[in-house]
Amino acid sequence: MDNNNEFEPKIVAFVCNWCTYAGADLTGTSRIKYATNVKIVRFPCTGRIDFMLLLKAFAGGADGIIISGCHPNDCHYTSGNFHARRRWITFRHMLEILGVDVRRICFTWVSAAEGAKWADVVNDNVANIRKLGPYKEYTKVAQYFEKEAYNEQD
Amino acid sequence: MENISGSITYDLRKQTGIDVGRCYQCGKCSAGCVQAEEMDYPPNMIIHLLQYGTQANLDKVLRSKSIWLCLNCENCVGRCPMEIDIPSLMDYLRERSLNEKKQNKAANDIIAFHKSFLDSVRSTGHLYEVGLVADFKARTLHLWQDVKLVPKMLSKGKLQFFPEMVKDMHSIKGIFSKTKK
Amino acid sequence: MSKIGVFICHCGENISATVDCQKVAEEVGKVEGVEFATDYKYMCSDPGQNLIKQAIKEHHLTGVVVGSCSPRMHEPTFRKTCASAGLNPFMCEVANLREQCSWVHEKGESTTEKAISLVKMLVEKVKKDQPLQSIEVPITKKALVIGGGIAGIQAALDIANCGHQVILVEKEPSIGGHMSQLSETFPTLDCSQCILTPRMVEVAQHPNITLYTYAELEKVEGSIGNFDVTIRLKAKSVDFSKCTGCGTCQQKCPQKKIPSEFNAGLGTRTAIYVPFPQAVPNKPVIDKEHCNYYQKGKCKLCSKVCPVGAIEYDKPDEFIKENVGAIVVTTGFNVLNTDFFPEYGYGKYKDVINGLQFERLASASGPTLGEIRRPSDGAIPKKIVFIACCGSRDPAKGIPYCSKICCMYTAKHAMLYQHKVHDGESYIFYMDVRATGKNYEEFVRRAIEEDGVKYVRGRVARVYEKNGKLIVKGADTLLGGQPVEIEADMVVLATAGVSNPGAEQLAQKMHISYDPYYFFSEAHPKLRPVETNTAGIFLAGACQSPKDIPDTVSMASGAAAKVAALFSQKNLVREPVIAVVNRCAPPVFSTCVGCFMCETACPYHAIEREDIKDRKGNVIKTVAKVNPGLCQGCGTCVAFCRSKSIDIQGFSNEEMYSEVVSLLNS
Amino acid sequence: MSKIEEKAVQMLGGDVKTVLGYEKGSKGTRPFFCHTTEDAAKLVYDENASTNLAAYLVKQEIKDEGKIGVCANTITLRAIAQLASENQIDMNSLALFTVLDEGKGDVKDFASVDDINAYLADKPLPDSEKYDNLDKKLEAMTSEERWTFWVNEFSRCIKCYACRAACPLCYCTRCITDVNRPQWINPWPSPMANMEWQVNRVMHMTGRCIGCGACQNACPVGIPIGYLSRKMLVDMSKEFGYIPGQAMKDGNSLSTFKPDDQENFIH
Amino acid sequence: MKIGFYPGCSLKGTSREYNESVLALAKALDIQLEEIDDWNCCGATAAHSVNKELSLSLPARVLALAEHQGFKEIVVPCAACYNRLSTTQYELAQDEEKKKKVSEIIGMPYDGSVKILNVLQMLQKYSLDTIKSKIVKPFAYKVACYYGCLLVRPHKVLQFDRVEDPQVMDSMMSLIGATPIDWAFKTECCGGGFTESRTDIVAKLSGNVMKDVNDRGAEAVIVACPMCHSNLDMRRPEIDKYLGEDVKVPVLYITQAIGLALGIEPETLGLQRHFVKVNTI
Repeated sequence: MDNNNEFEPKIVAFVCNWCTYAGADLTGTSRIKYATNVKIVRFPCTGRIDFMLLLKAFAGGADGIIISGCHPNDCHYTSGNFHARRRWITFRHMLEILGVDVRRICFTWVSAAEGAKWADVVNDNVANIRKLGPYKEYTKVAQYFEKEAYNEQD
Repeated sequence: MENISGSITYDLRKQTGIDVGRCYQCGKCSAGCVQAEEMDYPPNMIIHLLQYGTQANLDKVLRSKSIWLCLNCENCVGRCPMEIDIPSLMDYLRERSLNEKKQNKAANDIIAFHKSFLDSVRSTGHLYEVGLVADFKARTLHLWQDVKLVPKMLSKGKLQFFPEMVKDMHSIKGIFSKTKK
Repeated sequence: MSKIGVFICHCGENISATVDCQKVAEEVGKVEGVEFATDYKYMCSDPGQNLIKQAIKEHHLTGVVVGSCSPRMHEPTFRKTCASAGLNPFMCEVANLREQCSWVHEKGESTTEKAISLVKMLVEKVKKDQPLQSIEVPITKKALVIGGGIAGIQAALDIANCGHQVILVEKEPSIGGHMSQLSETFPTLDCSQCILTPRMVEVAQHPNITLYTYAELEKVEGSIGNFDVTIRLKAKSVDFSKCTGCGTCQQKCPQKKIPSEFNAGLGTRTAIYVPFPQAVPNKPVIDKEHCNYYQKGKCKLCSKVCPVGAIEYDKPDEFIKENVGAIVVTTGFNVLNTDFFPEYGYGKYKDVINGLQFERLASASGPTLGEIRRPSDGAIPKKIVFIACCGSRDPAKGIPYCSKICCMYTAKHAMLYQHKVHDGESYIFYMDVRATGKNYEEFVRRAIEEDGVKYVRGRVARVYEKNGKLIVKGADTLLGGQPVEIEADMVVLATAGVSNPGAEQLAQKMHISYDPYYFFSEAHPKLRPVETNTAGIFLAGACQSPKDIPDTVSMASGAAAKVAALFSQKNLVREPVIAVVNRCAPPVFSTCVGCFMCETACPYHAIEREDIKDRKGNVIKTVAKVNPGLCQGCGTCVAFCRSKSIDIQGFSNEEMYSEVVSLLNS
Repeated sequence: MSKIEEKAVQMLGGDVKTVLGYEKGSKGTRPFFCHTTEDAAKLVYDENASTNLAAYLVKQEIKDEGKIGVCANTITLRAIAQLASENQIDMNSLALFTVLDEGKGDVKDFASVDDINAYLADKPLPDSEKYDNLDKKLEAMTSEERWTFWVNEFSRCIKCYACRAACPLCYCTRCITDVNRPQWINPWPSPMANMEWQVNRVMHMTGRCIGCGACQNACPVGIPIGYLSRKMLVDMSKEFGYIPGQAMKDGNSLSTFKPDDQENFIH
Repeated sequence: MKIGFYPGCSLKGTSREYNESVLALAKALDIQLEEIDDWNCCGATAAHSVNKELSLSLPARVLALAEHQGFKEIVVPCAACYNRLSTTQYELAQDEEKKKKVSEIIGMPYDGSVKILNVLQMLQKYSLDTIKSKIVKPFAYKVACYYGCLLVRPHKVLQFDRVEDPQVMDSMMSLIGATPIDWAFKTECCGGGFTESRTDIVAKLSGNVMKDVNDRGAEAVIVACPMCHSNLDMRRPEIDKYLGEDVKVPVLYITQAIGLALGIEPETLGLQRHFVKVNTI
């Protein structure tokens, strides 16, 4: 896995505290190994995940994003994941219209019992994003002028 | 050590996709095996020997009668709680036993039959039974076996004297040469 | 300017084996705003916690980040630590360096790198953290127990005896559960009903217990301390206030051939029935599927013969609402249906039965009054074979786990058989004998040594019938896997224990998690075995995994103790992770524009409308307000609010934003 | 006396202080606040009465005037219905009416959002054809091509927020662009910040946009932002099964859900 | 629609009566069978016993031929061939690498799209109802349906009937008026390919099968596999010797049994070729 000349994608995972975060903990307690590229940000619920955070992740140089929460009907908050699902249907369409590469966003459900599934999700994604390569198109636009502006600011 | 490449169990898994470590020795395979009595090691013991992952035990297996007595009737895998594919494992072990020239003497007839069978296919593309039987007898010197059978088969029109050849023998030859070990 | 302390835990070697903890501390130490950074072998240990307390005092820390195991494990621990050193507990964050880093990656640069950025991420979060105050909510001191088996009975009695009200709901017409079906119980062989029925009566008579039989949970709303539950009372077709339980209706009922659930199909019952003689309550209900009147529209014999006119046919199901502070789930288990094993001929051969059926044969209250007679012809089997692990430890056709109870009850079955059929021969095909309870191993040895039960180590391949005998083809792996063939008169399958049908739906109703086999999941496998991940809902008995009576009873008492502990508090202290609508100085008052779309987004109806009035009391504007008692902190409203006027404490926009930014910049 | 004048006079006679409608101006028909019965004669209503009057109705100073009569065109009706469902307009403080067949027909009153929706049921969204060409063009593009297209478009944006000002449904007390903790969107114009602003605007509009195209017409540099809102309006109403341009009762497409929403993209 | 036909070697030799009866039956039920041109041996037990690659390549060639000759489906009466072809198709579908390698070995493209049917599946699919209508002489016998190994196992590959206590043949026999008995050796092995090499084992295993048949008073054994047939029929002397009794129960191919019920001449069905005499009157 540690192939140096290979491109190591940056992937951010937005997960809910009750299912996927617990599931990812289970992956650990079961000692299942996966790639180091994915870093988890913990939310109370997928319903909490603001679409702007996804844009910010890409702008910040993320090559891929994983969004994961409880399976439908299993939401700790009854319906947070249903609201999230609506949001992603809408947002995904928005991005498609704008030509953002939606293949780089992986939506999935991973329950607290699916430690093994989490490992697969991560590894498949890393492999996937590796194929797609770094998300230059986005970061190029993000950095254009932004950087200078930052500097002016401080 | 199961994961160390080069280790026997690892190679087994790599070659056949079968992980003998999964077996917890319930014995259901042997219980249902019609050949278990004939075998020197019933199926569950074959697996158990392999679980050690030692060369000594692997040799025991490769030199055993069992691997040649297995009829591939698939009863074992059909009932195995861990779905360990013993029949394919047996195929692999037989092949390996031949390649390493470790086949059990008692299995000579069986091996001879397989060889004659394949020779027939190699030379005609079909199984030419008369030829097969003749060739088999020649190999094993069981000259008198089934002599009573032959006239009866003739009378029933079950024997066909001239082999029917595959037209494109070239491709058959190709298959044999390319898969030659 | 924030002064943050960073504490990296080695967790013995759990973390330090693959992560260079010292380097992590050094690297994070360089981050601006980090005042103090160190690593230590066991942060959660006493000296570890003192280390944190000291640092807080010496360096006047404004925030703390601990890099250790999952926050789901020790966040509360470390927050308490901070609190005791005078730092607001919610200024403490935990970076998950074990479950989500050291345990899932190989030793190496990239692993340590990841650890560093995870800690940095939380440092950025702490910078944005606000000191928060915990929330206090009143508790309704009344408990709901779902399932009237031995677990439910024990839990209900224990809670009731602490002086709290208990509602016990049972879906069958009587409480008692599987235990009431058992003959004698290992390892002491005392009669199951003799020890159970007194408890059943106690439940029925206890002043603090309200018993609803033939009832099911319909809906659960609210949360710990204040659940609103709806219970469906299935129509019994019999008015219990009138019924005297005289039993005339059952004698007269023309439908007599219905297989009795209580006798596991070996006996029969009528359509209007009491499941068994010792039932509590001892009054009949009508089983509509089999009742002539409900099916064909005529009969009504029972109402004709009922001396008190208690029969009421067209009464619909009722629904009642109850408010409870805690819920104990004790819905029990079931046995795997044996169609999974055509090779054993269950269902094809009458004399191949499962363990529960054998219990009924051996039970004095059973269809044979305790004599072991085979179902086909009532003959006493002279040779009997027990097959262990039938479905257990069998991922291919059954379930991969060990059902735990089979080894013991099979030994008991063989023993009972030998006691009842002195000239009989019994064989047990087994793989391993798991007899790990107190006096269990001794029990099994007794079966072998004193009662002469023959144990054969190996699994049975198939069972077939020939000349009135059941031919059992097995193997003895201790004889090198040689085939063993036994001509038996009866075969008993120790079928696996599985979750109840409908367990999944029930879990979803209560929002508790469950494992792949629909057993309910405990909050922590070792340290929180009777709690679920949903606060206020507890587990006991075989609904969590198959278990024997002693384990079930102790778990039930454990759950009851948890409930009692919860009820012993005046108020419930809750994490202040809730949404808040901002307020600001006039003339704006709040950036909320009052579109109230959040009302529809909120799963808990926690959004209220607040009129902002001027001095004269005229309404200036109406804005949203979150009811802290109802809000559970999912944050759906936050992500939805267009003007970002709602934010959620502990996962605020600023906190999440800076986490993401830091992750990518580091 | 025209039907509309009659109506206005009758209203002003009652509890209505002002009637908001249209009058003939030097350059075509323009909005007109009629306070007296004398002025009522000036009120006209025809196909040129295109201004969206709803924008006035959310202004506090107008609200303070008490009950107001409104002679609304279709787009105004759409806006009012949506605003009412979002608690921004109190239908009871309005005397809402229109004149059928572009001023030639009878006067029709509206008492509730339902009345309006019923009336709008068979009214298509205005000038759809305007977006068709662009739609075809973009549909034909690859994802990458679309990206470049929009980046170029947005690089022209000067962050004047005319789109926001023109939209009858952009009424937040504090727009997300003014939120600085955190600074979701950088204030200075730049391709990314501009795009982020539009993404927010359109996302905030989904399930609410009435497709009036005011944003499009307002943009001084002519970025086809109206296309974005319209495209989302049409596609999402198909996706979630509501009637485009009509107000949803209880919430909008983002604040509600169906348990069986499609999730073929979730693995 | 014409269906490909792969007789396999046995049907051309020792088991030609199976071939004859299959074709006769197909004709009677007007199912168009067309022999795959230039087919070769599937390699049977021998190949996969000693050379994995060979055991995949030989069947692969047959399947590839079928594809090129434009067959969507092929019928394979011999249970052994059926098993080998199916297994090959399954294994190659699992593993792209292997697939490439094999089609390189056989020197023609292989795609694996052909549907493989055994005789029972063919009858089920095309003529369950027609059979019923065409019965002239119900096959009113007590029969033991013998499936053997290769027809039903491994289930994950063949996906045909139930592994334990299968029913397809039984239901077909009852359809033509026979009474299938419930017996214990339906799917036990007859000794398969050992007929020459270890006749002793065949005698024993087939012996156990025939004993149960006999004990339960069946009047005929119904099979769908040439190996089972020759072991139970041709090896009867050895079987009788092993059992120490003369078992007279004849062994019929299912196609023969159905053929008789449809009134096809015994000779056309090749009944005269059996070693154990079949009384059809």
